[in-house]
Amino acid sequence: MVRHADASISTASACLALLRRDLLLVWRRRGDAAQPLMFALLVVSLFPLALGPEPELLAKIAPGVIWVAVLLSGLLSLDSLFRSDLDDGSLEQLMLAPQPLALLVACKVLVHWLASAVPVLLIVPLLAAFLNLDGRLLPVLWESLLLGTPLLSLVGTVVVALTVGMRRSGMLLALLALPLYVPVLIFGAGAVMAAAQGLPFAGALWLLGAALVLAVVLAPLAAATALRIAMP
Amino acid sequence: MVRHADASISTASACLALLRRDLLLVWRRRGDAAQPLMFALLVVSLFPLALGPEPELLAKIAPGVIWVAVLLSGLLSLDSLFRSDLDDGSLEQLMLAPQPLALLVACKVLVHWLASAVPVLLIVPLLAAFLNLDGRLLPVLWESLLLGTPLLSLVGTVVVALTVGMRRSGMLLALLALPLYVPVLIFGAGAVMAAAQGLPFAGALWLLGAALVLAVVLAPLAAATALRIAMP
Amino acid sequence: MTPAAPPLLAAESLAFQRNEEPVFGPLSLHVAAGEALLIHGGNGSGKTTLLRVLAGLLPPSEGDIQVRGQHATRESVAQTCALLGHLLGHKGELTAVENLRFAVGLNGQREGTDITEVLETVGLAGYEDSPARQLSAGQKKRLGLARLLLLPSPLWLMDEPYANLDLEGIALVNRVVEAHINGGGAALITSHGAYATPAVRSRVLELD
Amino acid sequence: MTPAAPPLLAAESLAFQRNEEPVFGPLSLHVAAGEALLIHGGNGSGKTTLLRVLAGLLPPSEGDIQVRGQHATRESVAQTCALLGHLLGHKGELTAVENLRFAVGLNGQREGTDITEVLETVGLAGYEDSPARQLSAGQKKRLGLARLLLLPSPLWLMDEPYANLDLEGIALVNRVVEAHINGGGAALITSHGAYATPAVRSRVLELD
Amino acid sequence: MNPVIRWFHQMGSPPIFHRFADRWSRWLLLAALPFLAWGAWSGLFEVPADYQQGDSYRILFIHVPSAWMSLFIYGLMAVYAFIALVWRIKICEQLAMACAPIGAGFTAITLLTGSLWGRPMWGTWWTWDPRLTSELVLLFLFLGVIGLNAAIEDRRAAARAAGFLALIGVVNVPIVHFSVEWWNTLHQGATIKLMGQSSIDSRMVLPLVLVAIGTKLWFLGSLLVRTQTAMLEMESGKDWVKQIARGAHA
Ligand code: HEM
Ligand SMILES: Nc1ncnc2c1ncn2[C@@H]1O[C@H](COP(=O)(O)OP(=O)(O)OP(=O)(O)O)[C@@H](O)[C@H]1O
Ligand SMILES: Nc1ncnc2c1ncn2[C@@H]1O[C@H](COP(=O)(O)OP(=O)(O)OP(=O)(O)O)[C@@H](O)[C@H]1O
Ligand SMILES: [Mg+2]
Ligand SMILES: [Mg+2]
Repeated sequence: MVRHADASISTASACLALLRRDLLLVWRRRGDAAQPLMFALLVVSLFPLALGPEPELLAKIAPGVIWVAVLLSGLLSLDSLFRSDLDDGSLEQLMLAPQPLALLVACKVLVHWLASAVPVLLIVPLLAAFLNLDGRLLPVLWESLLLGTPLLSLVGTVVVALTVGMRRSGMLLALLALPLYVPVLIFGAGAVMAAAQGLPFAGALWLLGAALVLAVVLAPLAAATALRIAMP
Repeated sequence: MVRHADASISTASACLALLRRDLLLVWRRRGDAAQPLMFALLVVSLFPLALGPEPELLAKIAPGVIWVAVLLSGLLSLDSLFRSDLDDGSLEQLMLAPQPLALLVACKVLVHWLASAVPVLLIVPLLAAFLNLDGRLLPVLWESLLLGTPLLSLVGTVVVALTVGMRRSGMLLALLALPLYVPVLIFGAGAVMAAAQGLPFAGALWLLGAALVLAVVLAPLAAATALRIAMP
Repeated sequence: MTPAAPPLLAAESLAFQRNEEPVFGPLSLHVAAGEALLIHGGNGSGKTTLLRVLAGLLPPSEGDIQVRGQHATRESVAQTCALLGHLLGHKGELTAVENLRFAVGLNGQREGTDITEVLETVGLAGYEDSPARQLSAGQKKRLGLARLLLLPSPLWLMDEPYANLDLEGIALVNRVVEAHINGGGAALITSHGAYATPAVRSRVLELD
Repeated sequence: MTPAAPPLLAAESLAFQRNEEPVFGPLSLHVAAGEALLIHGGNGSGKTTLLRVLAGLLPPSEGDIQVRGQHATRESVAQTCALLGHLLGHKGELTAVENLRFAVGLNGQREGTDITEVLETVGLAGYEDSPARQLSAGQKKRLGLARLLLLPSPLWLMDEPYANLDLEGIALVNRVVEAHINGGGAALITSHGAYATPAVRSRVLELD
Repeated sequence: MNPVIRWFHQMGSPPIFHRFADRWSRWLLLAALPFLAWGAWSGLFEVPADYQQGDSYRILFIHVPSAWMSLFIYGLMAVYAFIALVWRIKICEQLAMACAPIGAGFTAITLLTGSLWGRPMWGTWWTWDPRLTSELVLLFLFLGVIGLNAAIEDRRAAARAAGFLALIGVVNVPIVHFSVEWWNTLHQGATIKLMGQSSIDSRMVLPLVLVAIGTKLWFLGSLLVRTQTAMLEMESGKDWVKQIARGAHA
C-alpha cells in the first residue's frame, strides 16, 4: 500500500538537504566557483596598471574600486543562481516539493553568498594591499562589505527570479539590478570614504544592517513569488 | 554532371558574404550587441557613486577607469565570438570552406570590434563627461582607445580560439587573456595619464600602433591555428 | 479501497491558452488509485503543457483541479504528485546515490524503500558512484524512475517515460508502473502512442 | 567516367584514438563518383568521428586519406566534400534564403541551380522568409539538404540524414541522393541502419 | 632526417623514455642535494653581511636562482612546445606540460621572496614596477598553461593547445629580463654577469652559482619524474605499461 507523504520530513531537514547538495555542487564545480574571486582580483589589479603606481592616488580610490569590483563580480555571478537548476529540471522539482519555496530560495541565496562573496571577503586584505589602502580603514571596509554583499545577493535574487525564463538575460539583469544596487553601493563605499576623512560612518553601516534584516525576511518571499510568475 | 568547385568564387567575395551575414546577425540580435556598451556605461557610472562627487579626483582617475571599463566589456563579450557559431555548427562549415581560415577569422574579429568596441568609442565623450575628464585630454584618450581596442579584440581572439571547445570557459578565458592585455592597458592608459601631466605621450601611441599592425597580420593566423588545434 | 473514495486527481473543463491561443481545449479527466490514465497525442498537441498545468507549474486558463475531492492547493498537489518530466532534474556533477539522497531529503522517503535496492531494481547496480553526467541517456531515464520509486507520492505524472529507452528499458517502465499501480498507486502517462503500455487498468485520453 | 579514374575519396588503414582509446579501428574505404557508401553502426560506434576525420576536422591518429588519388590537403578536401552534420549550421535569426545565400557566398554555387527552386525541391516553398529558428526540426533538416544541393562539391558526407524526418522526409532524402549520384556525384552516409536507403550503387561499411 | 629530430623520435618512444627517466631521475635529484646544501650553508654562514643591507640580503640566494629558473623553465617549455607542435612528438608535449607546474612554483617563490625582501628595502610589499609586473604576468602565463591543459579532456589536444599558448607568451620572457634596462625601475639592474665584471662582491658569487646548479639539477630530475608519470597515466592501457605494473606487483 502506498503511504502518504512522510510527515516526519521536516522543513528544516529539507533545507539541510538542499544546502548540502548545493555546497557539494560548488565544490565539484570549483573552477566556476572561483570565477567571482578571479574577476574581483582582476579588476582591482587592472587599476594600478591603468593609473600608474601612484600610492596616494590608489589609496584614495581604493574603497570605491574594491566596492565596485565586488559588486560587479556578484552581478556577473547572479545569472548562474537558477540557471543550471532550470536547465536540468531541478528547479521544477524544488517548486513541486512539499516545502515552502521561499525557504528553499533562501537556502540557495545563502549558498550563492557563501560561494561568491565570502572568498572575496577573505582576500580583501590582499586587494587592499594592491591598492595601498590605509590599514586602519580595513575593518570599516570589511564590515561594510560584510553587511553589503548579502544584501546585494538577496536583492539580486529577486531580479534573477524575474528573468529566470529568458535565454540571454545578461544585459536585462544588469539593467534591472543596477538601480537596486546603487543605494547599497553609496552607503557601503560611502562609509569607508567617510572613515578615510575622519567623518562618522557608523550611521551608514547601521542603515546597511537594517536594510539587510529587512531583505533577509522579504527578499526570499518576493523571489519565490517572482519564480512562480516567471517560470516558463 | 556535377562540376568542381566554382573557381570564380573569390576569397574577397567569400569574406564579404561572411561580413554581411555577421553584421546582419548583430542587427537581428541588437539586444545582445548592446551589452558591452551597457557594461561600460555601468562601470563608469558606478565610480562617481562609489567615490563621492569629488571632481578633481574623478578627473584624475578618469582615463584609467574608462580604459578598464572598455577592457572589461571587451573581455566579457569575447566569449560570444565563436560560441554561437560552434553551437549551431557554422564554425565547422567555416573551417571546411575552400577559403583561408585566417581571413575568415579576421572578418569575424572585425565584426566583433565593430559591434563591441565602436559603440563604446562613440560614447567616450559621454563617459568622459561623467568623470569630469579634462576636455583637452579627450583626443588622446580617443586615439589610444582607437588603437588599443582592435588590438585587444585581435589578441583576445587567439585566446578564445584556444578555449573554443570548452563549455564554461569564462574564468579560464580571463586568466589567459589578462597577461596579454596588460601591456595594452599600460601603454594605452599610460599615454593619457602622461598627457594629463604634460609629459610626452606620442611614443606610447606609436608603440600601440606598431603592435596593432603586427597583430593584424599575426593574430588571425594564430587564431586559425588555435582553432584547428582546439576544435572539439 | 472504499468505492466512494474520491479520485486522487480530477479536472473539470480544464483549458490552457498561450497568448490567447488555445493549447489544449476544455477537457475533463480523473485518475483514481489503482489505475493509469494514458494521454495520447502528436508532437505539439499539448501533452507536456497539460501535465505542467496539473502539477501546478502553470495556472490553468479555465476549469478547476481537485485533489482527493478537494480544490487543489500547492501543498496537496506537492504531497500527492511526483513528476517525471522531459528534464529529469539530476545534477550531472553528483553521483547517482547523491542525487537520490537529495530527492529523498527534500520530499521524504517511501516506507520500506532503500536507495541501493531501488537502483538495483532499475538496473543501475554498479553505477551508484558514477556522476550522473557520465550515464547514457537511457541510464539517466532509469535514474529518474528510481527517484519516483523512492518518493512517497501516490500519483506519478510521467511525461513520455519511454523516450530514449531501448526495448528492455520500455519493459522496465511497464514493470515498475504495474507494481506501483497494483500497490494502490496511480499514474498519468503521456506518449506518442507508438509504444506498448503497461498491462493495468487504464483509460486513454486523446489530445489533438 | 574513365575506368581508371581514382576514387573521389579513399582512406588506407585509418584509425582514430581519443586519450589512447581507439574510437574506430584501422579501416580502409573508398568512394568513387557515381556510388554511395553506407556506414552502419550502433550508438557510440564512431560514425560521426569517422566523418569528422575524413572531413579534416580531426587529425587521424594513423593512416592516410587521399582525394582523387592525391594525399588530402585542406584545400582539396574543401573543394571536394560538403558535410551535413548533426549540427546543421543555420543561423536561427536569419531566414531560409539568407542562410542559403551565405552558404553560396562562402563556397560557391553549383551551376544551373537557383535558391528558390532548390527550396521548392526540398518542400520548403513558402518558408523562404521564415527565420530558421521557427522551422520545425524536420524542416531544418530539409534546409540542410537544400544547402547541399546548392554547393558545387561532388562528394556529400551525410551524418544520419534520416534523423528527425518523417516518412515523407526519408523518401525525400533518398530522392535527392539518387539524383546527385546519378548525376555523377557521390555520397557517404551514416545511419543506425534502421531506415530504407536509396536505390543506387552502394556498399556498406560496418563499424563496431 | 635531422639527427636531433631523430634522437627525439627515438626518445619519443614511451617505453624507451620510461627506462631513460627511471635510470636518470634518481641520480639527478640526488646530485642536486649537495649543491643546494653547500650553497645554502655558504650563503647563510660563510659570506659576510652586506655593508648596506645587513643580513636581510641573504634572501638573494633564494630569490635570484629561482628567478633565473622561472625564466629558464619558461624558455624550455616553449622549446618543447614548438617541437611538439611542428613534429607532433608525444613525449615533447608531455615534457612541456610537465615544465609548467615546476615553473609556476619557482615564479611564485621569486615573487614571494622578492616581496619579502622589498619590505625592508623599498618599504612596501608590492609596487607596480615593470620587473615585478612582468614577473606576475609570467606567473599568470604558467597558470594559464596549466589551466588550459587541465580544461581539455583529450590529453594530446590539451597539450597541443596549452603548448600553443606557451609559445604565444614567450614574448614576455625578454620583457622580464630587460625590463630593468628599458624602463627606470625600483628593481636592481643586472648585477651578475656571465661574461665580464660582475658588480657584486666576488665572495657572494660562489653560493649563488652553487644554488643555481643545484636548482637546475633538481628541476631536470623532477621534470623526468613528472613526464614519466604523465606518460604512464596516458598509456595505461598499453602493453608495456601493463608489463611494468605486473613487474611491480611481482
Ligand atoms: C616581488 C618582488 C620582486 C620580483 C618579482 C623580482 C623578480 C626578479 C627577477 C625575475 C629576476 C631575474 C632577472 C633576470 O635574470 O633577468 C630578479 C633578479 C634579481 N633581483 Fe629581484 N625581484 C623582486 C624583488 C627584489 C628585491 C626587493 C631586491 C633587492 C633589493 C631584488 C634583487 C634582485 C637582484 C640583486 C637580482 C639579480 C639581478 C641580476 O643580476 O640579474 N629583487 N628579480
Ligand atoms: N514555452 C513555450 N512558449 C511558447 N510556446 C510553447 C512553449 N512550450 C510549448 N509551446 C507550444 O505549445 C504547443 C504545445 O506544446 P507541448 O510541449 O505541450 O506539446 P507536446 O504534446 O508535449 O509535444 P511533444 O510530443 O513534442 O512533447 C506547441 O505548439 C509548442 O510549440
Ligand atoms: N568530444 C568528445 N569527447 C570525448 N568522447 C567523445 C566525444 N565525442 C564522442 N565521444 C565518444 O566517442 C565515441 C564515438 O562517438 P561518435 O559520436 O563518433 O559515435 P556515433 O557512432 O556517431 O554515435 P551516434 O549514433 O550516437 O551518433 C562515443 O563513445 C562517444 O562517447
Ligand atoms: Mg512533450
Ligand atoms: Mg553520430
